[in-house]
Amino acid sequence: MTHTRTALGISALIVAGCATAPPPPSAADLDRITEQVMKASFREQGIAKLDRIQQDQGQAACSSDTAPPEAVAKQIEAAAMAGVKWPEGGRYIGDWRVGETLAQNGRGMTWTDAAGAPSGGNCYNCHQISKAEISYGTIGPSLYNYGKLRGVKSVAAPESALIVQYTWAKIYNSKATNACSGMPRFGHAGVLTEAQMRDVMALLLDPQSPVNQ
Amino acid sequence: MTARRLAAALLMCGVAFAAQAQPSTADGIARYREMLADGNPADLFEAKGEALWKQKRGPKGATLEQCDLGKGPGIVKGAFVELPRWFADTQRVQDLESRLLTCMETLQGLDAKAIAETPFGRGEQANMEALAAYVSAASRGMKMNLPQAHAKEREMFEVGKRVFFFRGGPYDFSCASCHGEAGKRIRLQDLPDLTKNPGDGVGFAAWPAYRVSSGELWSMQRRLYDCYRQQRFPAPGFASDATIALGVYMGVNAKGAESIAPSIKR
Amino acid sequence: MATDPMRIRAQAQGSNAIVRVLMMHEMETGQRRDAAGKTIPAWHISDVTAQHNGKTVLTAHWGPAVSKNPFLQFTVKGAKAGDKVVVTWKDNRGESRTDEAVVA
Amino acid sequence: MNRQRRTALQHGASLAGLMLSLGLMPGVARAQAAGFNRAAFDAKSLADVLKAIGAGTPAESKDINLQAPDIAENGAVVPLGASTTLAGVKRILLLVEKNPNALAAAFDLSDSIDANVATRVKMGQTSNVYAVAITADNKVLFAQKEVKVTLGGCGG
Repeated sequence: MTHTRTALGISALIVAGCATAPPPPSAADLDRITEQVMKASFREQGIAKLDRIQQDQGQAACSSDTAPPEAVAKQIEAAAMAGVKWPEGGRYIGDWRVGETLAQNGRGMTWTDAAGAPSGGNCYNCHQISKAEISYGTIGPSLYNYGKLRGVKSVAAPESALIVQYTWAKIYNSKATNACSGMPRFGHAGVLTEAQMRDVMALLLDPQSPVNQ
Repeated sequence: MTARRLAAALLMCGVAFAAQAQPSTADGIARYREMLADGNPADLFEAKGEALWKQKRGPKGATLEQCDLGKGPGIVKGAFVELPRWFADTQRVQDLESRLLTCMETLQGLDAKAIAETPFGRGEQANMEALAAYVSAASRGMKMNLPQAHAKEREMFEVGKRVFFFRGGPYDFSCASCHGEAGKRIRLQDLPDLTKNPGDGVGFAAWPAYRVSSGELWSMQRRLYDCYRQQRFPAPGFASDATIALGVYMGVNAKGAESIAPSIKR
Repeated sequence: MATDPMRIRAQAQGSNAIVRVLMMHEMETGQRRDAAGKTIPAWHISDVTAQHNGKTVLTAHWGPAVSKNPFLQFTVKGAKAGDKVVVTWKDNRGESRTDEAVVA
Repeated sequence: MNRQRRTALQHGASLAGLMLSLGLMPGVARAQAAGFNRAAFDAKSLADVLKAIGAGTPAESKDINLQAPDIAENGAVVPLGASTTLAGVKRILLLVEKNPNALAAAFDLSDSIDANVATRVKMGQTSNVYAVAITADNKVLFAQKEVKVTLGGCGG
């Protein structure tokens, strides 16, 4: 019955030359409509140009409430790892004091920031890091005692090499270890410079850093 | 039991327990918010909005008293908790601000496009925020109840969900990066999980709000605009479909949550 | 005269009335700079007076450290429902605003 | 303990100085009370005032109740209140030690006003705040408390 009525309705509409009560849009239709809505809704402002909503593969694959298929995730991770730029001369560790300042700093790359203005690391927005800072976020795991818990007694010691390199890769491109990580790709996206990344590394790994006290 | 034994031990050591007891940071923040709740400057904007609603303005010299916010011309109470919704006259799903824009244009003859392009907090945008405070206040204590009967309303929900999860920008953030899980916070600010009903007076049911940090009344449009700034995205247009779709997604998810808007926020 | 009205709530409690006032004002500190680096001059409410049934009962002096859109709470002894409370503020530019409320 | 006490006394002395020098003492300059006292609000810090004057020693008193949060989520709005059941309080002051200008607000109370006032102030950073009550017979009593100002979310 319903079926017949719908069919009749549609033919009547075709005669009338307009369309009401079409079938609900498919998921693919909705994806397409969303794409149009995104395109029509945003405008460039300051340094934030429209290329920022041109998704790369990793962004597109992680833009729903369901994780991408295992194979896609693995591919994203492998590509990210392959693209990690390791620090010049194997110098991974900088000054934890500068790292702490960077961790506190949540500025950079918004449309109210000037072009080329250095960015902060945004770390405390999402992570507990040093014990002294009580205003920390919980979106990411606690990084308090990061180096200590991983047995780092000296950053230069050969047995520390693995965790040092892992941490560098994680900061440079978080997708190298987790395709849909919530953390920005600080090196890959040019948020932090190599020198800044070294300082954040020191904050996490240097046994002298307050993080490891 | 353990706590009592601990207290006794401390007393025996000659240490006054009270002097040692440090209220937790969360308790401290809760107390701070409680102290601010009585005397919310949003009241000032609500009063201003009410005066604007009843004031003859614009080239047509008309009030907004015949504005149809979805429940019929002139009905303000209960309108807020059912927005965004489909409007037949504009053939669009509209949120509170975009609907006010329509009324300012059709009833008062004001230039909607010019208002949409005005920076927040200035000129007619400042009036818009006061009006949003007034309209939302008229539904204070009511439960969010967005309609989903119209196909376009359902479509906007689906689009809004996709916009919510859309990752982009140099930081790879989406709305879901911060608002996709319960019990999380940025620094000390609790983040409501907007993929479901986060509870009475939380998230969508708390905006517009008086922002303590800027001393201004922020509508949901301004809230979203600043979220996107911090997401490192380009700027969403005022009353653009992406922002309205997000409103539908968050509002439908919040069904049954009691509205406390206009509230007070950090 | 400043255009934005105050919100005054005066509630009888026992033999007193608790008065809560919200005022719309920038309360610019004089410490901030604009985009061009120029100091934004201080602009703040400097004087507040409260009257109860025509008699001045409270005078306050404020610096720019009082928050934007200020809140003030005080308690008038011996005030009862129906009494009139009038609050006036004056700022350092000479602008002022007076509003009143009836004790409820 | 000793160090704390010394600090308190130091602050106390500076407060008295601030009030005396700037005509805020009751009875000293009644006539001035009617207007905004520019100099009082221009004082840059308690230390500045301490240097300039050294008269009067206000006492820290349990009878003064200072209402302030332990922690403020935003320094732009910090609720501050002062109350006391002591009789004859004519003036209440609210101060923030580390603000560019220490004095935030001064209240002159008639007999019809309860010694119980509250407002909200800006704080640039974590600091001690003070509530000072001055009685008709020139007793100067105060309470103090540290208010932590936390860093805000996101852009902070």
